[in-house]
Amino acid sequence: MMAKENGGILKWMAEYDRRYVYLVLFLVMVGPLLRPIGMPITVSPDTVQYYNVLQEVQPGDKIFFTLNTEFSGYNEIQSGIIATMRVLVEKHARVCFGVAHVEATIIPDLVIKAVQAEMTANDYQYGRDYVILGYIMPNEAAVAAGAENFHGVVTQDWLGRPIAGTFLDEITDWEDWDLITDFTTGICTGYIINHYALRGTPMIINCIGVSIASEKPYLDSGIIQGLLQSMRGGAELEFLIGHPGPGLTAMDGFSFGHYMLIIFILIGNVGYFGYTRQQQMKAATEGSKNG
Amino acid sequence: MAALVYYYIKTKKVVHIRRVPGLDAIEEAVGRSAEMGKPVICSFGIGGFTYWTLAGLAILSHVAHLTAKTGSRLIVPTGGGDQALIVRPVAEEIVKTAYTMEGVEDQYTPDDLPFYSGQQYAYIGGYVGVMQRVRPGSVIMTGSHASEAMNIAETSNTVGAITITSGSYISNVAALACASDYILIGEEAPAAGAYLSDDPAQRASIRVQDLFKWLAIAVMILGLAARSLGNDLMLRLLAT
Amino acid sequence: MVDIIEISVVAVGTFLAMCMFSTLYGKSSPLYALAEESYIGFATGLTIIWNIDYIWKTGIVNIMAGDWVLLFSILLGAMMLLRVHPKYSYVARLPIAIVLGAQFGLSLRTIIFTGFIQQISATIVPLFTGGTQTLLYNWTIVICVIFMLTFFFYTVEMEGALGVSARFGEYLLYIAFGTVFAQTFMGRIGLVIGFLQSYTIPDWKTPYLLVSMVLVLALVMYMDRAGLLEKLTPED
Amino acid sequence: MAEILKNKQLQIIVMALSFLFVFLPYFLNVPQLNTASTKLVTICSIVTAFTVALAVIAQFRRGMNIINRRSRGWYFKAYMLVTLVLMLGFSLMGRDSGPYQWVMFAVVNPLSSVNYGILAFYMASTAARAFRARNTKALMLLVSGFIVLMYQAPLTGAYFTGFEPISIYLGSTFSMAAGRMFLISVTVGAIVFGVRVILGKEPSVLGISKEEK
Repeated sequence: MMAKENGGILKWMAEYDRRYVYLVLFLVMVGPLLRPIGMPITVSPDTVQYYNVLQEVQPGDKIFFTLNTEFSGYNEIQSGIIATMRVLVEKHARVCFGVAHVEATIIPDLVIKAVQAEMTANDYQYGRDYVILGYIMPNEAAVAAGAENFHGVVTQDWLGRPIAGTFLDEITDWEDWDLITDFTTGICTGYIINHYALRGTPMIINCIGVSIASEKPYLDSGIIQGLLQSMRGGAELEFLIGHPGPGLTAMDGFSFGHYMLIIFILIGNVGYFGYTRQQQMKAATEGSKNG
Repeated sequence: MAALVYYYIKTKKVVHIRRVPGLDAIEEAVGRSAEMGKPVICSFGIGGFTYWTLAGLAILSHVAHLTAKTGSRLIVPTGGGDQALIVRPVAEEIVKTAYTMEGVEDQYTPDDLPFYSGQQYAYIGGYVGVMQRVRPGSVIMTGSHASEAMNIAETSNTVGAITITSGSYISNVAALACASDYILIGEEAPAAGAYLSDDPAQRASIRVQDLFKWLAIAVMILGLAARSLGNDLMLRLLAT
Repeated sequence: MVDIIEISVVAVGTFLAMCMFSTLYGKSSPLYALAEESYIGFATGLTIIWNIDYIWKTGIVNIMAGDWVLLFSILLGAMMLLRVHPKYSYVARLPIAIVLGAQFGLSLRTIIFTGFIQQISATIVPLFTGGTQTLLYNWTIVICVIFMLTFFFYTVEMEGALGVSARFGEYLLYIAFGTVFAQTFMGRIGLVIGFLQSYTIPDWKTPYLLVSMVLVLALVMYMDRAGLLEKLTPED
Repeated sequence: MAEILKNKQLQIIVMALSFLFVFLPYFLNVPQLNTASTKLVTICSIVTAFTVALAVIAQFRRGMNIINRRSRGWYFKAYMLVTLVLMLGFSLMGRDSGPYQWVMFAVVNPLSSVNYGILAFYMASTAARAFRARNTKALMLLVSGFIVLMYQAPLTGAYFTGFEPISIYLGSTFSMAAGRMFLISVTVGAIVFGVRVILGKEPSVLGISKEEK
């Protein structure tokens, strides 16, 4: 191996090509998808708190199902989105999809397909039980105006059909929603917190890993009532409702991805202390000798 | 709060702002780039006129003065968001003014402020592409950057540039703290911008912000003390 | 039976995705440019469609229903477009002033509560009553918030007690950064695994994913070795 | 008319009035005032939707410049402009079927996913390269990161139950407190910045260049 000739394995561990990291990480994530193993999972208190809020939903409750995510974010939190929708349908809640990113306009269709069996079993009809509004939150002004005068901002659904005659006739402002379930990579979630949750509309959030530390203060201060965290939170919720889906099937690759990162860090530190630090000290002593 | 800002602006008393260590790192990075004869890349973010973008623009002005003095080439990638278009003319004006004030207006090249569209990921494609081609000595990425900051910082390290960044939200800061040679954490960037600028309003703002952080700490400590004695007066006051 | 349309979606999708992944090779390539420009073109078109849709539904439909005041939004919107006109860009200042003023009104009237007052009151927690775990959590939160805040003072020199407090706050911050880095990494690999799931489930999709990966990698390495990368990659 | 629209003082007054007309009704709770204020906010939401066109105009202009200059790879820009126009056409043919849906599933979704997914690889190579226990701060970052990573991975999270309480403690205290501290300081910064703009101390925000001050 190249490393043996000029400085040994420790030098390689300190300075190996980062593309090894990319390739190995890719393989350990795709491998378990081809040959699933099935890992156990524990449920965190935050997920239980989120689940408990969903359990209090009553038949006929009006749910504002807001998608604050690009399509890429959907890959990470689709398990939480689908599991939440499944519970809402089993509770006979009435669901209104609203979107804050143009790429997410296609997600409601995917969610409905994923829970089609439950919706058919519960005789869900478009307009009466669920409505898809499309891109209604392009900016903070649109969120604030919708909170104060819903029909002043929203007049048609995502395919241009009037919303008059749907269950949204019962919505005037922020007070008329029984719960907001927000699925987010960031985008307009802060605006929904400021213009709905701050005024008292109950709200729970399923966020990507990046946003956990930013959303936790709102959970801890009681402004929102539940926080489901990233793909792992979605897998835990699937486990709680007893309906495995994309979250649980991803947990194998999830585990191996984490372990690969830990191994890379260990390799890096062994290389650092075993080689790089020695070189730095050698350079320092030579420098002081010549100095 | 508005009254406090107005008071400080009107008092004409120049507010003292401590020198943020990040500025020494920036000056060292530009100096080393000049020694190596390599260009400097400096960006101020992809947002519109926000608190963070203005901090990035103030630091851009400082870097432009340094590169004008040292004769290094300065490249300023712009774009990345719908609002970025409105900020771009101001960035052009800042760099041009810096080169004029240093007496080397002829070295100012508008083409070195490329606009990589209003799309975040097209902006990265352009930013990464120019880094891979020109192999800069240093990359100074402050202001309103979002998740693209990680792509840029890692590519900057790949091409061997000194990487100085700032993060405006915690998960970006955590990742950039590892990926960069130096990071301005949270509000160090706006504070650095105010330190560099002669604008009394910016300096007054930093003063007011410090006062409100002192107020937050004081209210917390008083509230905790009162609550420990069984009195929740502070909580009731805050709830009104 | 999988129809031809669905196969074309998977074949094109995996190929373009691997072209985008080729940036990990470390050099820009025409395949990356193809993926990037495809995304910019179609995504920009998408942005135009849905913003026009919003203007239509919220503006035009309401105006046609008799809400004449909203005519101002169309007028001010048109004025805003002159922002890019070299000679008449000053016309856009009026709509910018109105929108900025309203924007600050919307944010300043709410963030003072959600981002300041309620965060302070949520930190005023019982420190001497409650179970062991609650007390441990409460003391840690109080100490962290107060000492971390002292790290962010800029109009006083960091000396004496404040200097010690700021340095202690910085150590607490780095513990938080380790936690946040791990949470962020969890999110990012969840994203990749979710993407890979859409091209490995059901099984018939998997060959397209693996073939695209090998094909793109081979093409990029060939172009690199043949010195074609620089020649074929667009200049920016 | 041009002089009026250029007048800086007028612009700051308009901005301040717009600010007050949205800020005050929220606290006064006068129904008529609330209705009028919400109407202004609705107007602003529509005007802001127009600004997207600015970025598209700039994109078109930049693309045409590159095409006209015939710089290397100009055909990629031509291809981008064609796809942009194609998407507009497809949407007219229907958004819940046909070519529009094909493009969403074959192009936009995978590329959007990869754009953000690549960050997992960058973070991994950053961690592999930079996570060194060089000093106490770096060691503390490494230890807390290691514990949370071990808990997050379901296998170790389930079998090594010691990681769970510590990881949940770190997430609910240290990172929550850091998130709260960032929130407090950013909120104060944003409010003070807003006050500066309303007082007319940030003309560049309004597109007024320095000479006009």
